[in-house]
Amino acid sequence: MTDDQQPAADALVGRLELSAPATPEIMDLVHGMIEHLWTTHPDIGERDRARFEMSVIEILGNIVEHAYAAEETHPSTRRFQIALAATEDRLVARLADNGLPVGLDLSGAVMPDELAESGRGLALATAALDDLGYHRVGDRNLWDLLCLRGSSA
Amino acid sequence: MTDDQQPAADALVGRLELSAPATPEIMDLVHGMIEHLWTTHPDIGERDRARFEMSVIEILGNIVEHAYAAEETHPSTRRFQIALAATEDRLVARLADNGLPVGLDLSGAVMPDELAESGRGLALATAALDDLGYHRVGDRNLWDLLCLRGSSA
Amino acid sequence: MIEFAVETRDDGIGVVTPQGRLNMVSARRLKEILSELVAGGTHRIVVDLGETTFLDSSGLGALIGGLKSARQSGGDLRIARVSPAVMTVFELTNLDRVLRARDSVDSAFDD
Amino acid sequence: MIEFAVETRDDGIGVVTPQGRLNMVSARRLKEILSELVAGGTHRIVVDLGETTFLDSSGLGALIGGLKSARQSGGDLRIARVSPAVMTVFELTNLDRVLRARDSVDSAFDD
Ligand SMILES: Nc1ncnc2c1ncn2[C@@H]1O[C@H](COP(=O)(O)OP(=O)(O)O)[C@@H](O)[C@H]1O
Ligand SMILES: Nc1ncnc2c1ncn2[C@@H]1O[C@H](COP(=O)(O)OP(=O)(O)O)[C@@H](O)[C@H]1O
Repeated sequence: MTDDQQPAADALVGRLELSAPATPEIMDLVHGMIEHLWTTHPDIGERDRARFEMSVIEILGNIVEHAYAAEETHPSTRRFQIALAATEDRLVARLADNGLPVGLDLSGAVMPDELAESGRGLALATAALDDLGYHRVGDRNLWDLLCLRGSSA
Repeated sequence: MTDDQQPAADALVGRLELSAPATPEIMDLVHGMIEHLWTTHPDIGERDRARFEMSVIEILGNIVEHAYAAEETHPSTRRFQIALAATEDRLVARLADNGLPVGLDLSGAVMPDELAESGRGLALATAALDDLGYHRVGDRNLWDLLCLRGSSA
Repeated sequence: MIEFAVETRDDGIGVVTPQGRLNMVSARRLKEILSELVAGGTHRIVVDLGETTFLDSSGLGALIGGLKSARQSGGDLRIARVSPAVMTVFELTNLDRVLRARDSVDSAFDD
Repeated sequence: MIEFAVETRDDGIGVVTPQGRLNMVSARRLKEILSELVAGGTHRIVVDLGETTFLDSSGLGALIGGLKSARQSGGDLRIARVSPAVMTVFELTNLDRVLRARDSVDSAFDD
């Protein structure tokens, strides 16, 4: 984990922020946001694009699938926020949701058995990112994703 | 103008909200948000879709083109917010920007000469919507767009 | 996202097909394409709107600009295959009379 | 947005081509398509990833699910035409060994 006191994604110039219902259907719109980021930053390399997009979608997919499962809230009140930004040396995303606190040890995210059909999301995001941070702040979960551009992660 | 004390777009359940730089390139992402609204509300009629999407894009286009023209802010600090929502009887949008106050009389928005190449945006949005409201609140412009579903506007 | 297919037919008529959304960004490109056609001697132009999924006032402006320069050169600009959604925009601006929608590209210059 | 092209060739091999993004939503449909193919007697399947612009862990899960049921029926599932972006996901999960990428659909069952 690096923690270098850089501003979070939701404080960066040029950031894109979306707030929307936490539903599977929203995925395509978030892919569209990421595509917009590539349009406005044509110099970002293909590997950085691939690992950033995949990690964002994994973390969002987990929110949609797991953050509300045991809760008794009405689906219409389940919302998430996402902020995305690119700077000269990094790609950052912050995802926030109003779901249950997550009792996970991220450092323990390991790839499951080769023939497992699920359970790879967090391990994949951890392997692809330079840093994945999780914090519970108030009644919200915050996920901070960092790709250092051109790093070997 | 109707003013029926319904909640604004940014207070409705299921709303989509985006905050982003006010640039021409952002248009496609807003089209994508509107498309997402149609995906999640397949029962909205074609004419309502057409007049709502066109009006949102006109008002956003004006923000991008006119709200900052005379100002000395750096382009990177020019941001807008958009909230979109559909209910059983209406489509609503609220756009907000940090540009200059607009000195416009919306009721005076009339179609220009047939062969004019510009100047139709506000008249078109006014004709297509059931209500278009403008307010200056603090240092922001707020535009409230209303389509009553199935109305003859 | 938009693409423009541009073709000059044997009878000298230019056919421009905007594929996607005609908004503020893409209207600029349509305006350039129409100017270049007219400047290059193609004075009769059909804009095939059959693959245009969205049109706003800047798209209308580009069409009117093309219409004027085509007419100034003794030609004309016609539109064809307009979808109901796009037709709404012509009707709301009363431009359905200035730019009458034709059913097909082939018949657009029949009258 | 995604489309799936599904085809059973003369030699009995099923070819599934996901066109677009394989994420949480579309992976469910891929899983169903693969199950139906195997249930219908097609035990050798090539998934042509040449038009797949995105893949995540749920897409991987659907492929592994298809691989297992194909093998249980005495067949196999192979992947072909993997782009560099999608290859990254196989490498990060070490699944590039379980699902070795083939250069073409036609040669996917040559060995
Ligand atoms: N946002 C979240 N909220 C609650 N639980 C989570 C969240 N993300 C992951 N988890 C838990 O961690 C487990 C592993 O997640 P992951 O590696 O993404 O695989 P999968 O989603 O396929 O199960 C999940 O099954 C879930 O129990
Ligand atoms: N958001 C805005 N901020 C400042 N001025 C505006 C705004 N929207 C419209 N205007 C003014 O109103 C005029 C008419 O706008 P419109 O009808 O949309 O046509 P056009 O944008 O083609 O000029 C603009 O030229 C501009 O001077």
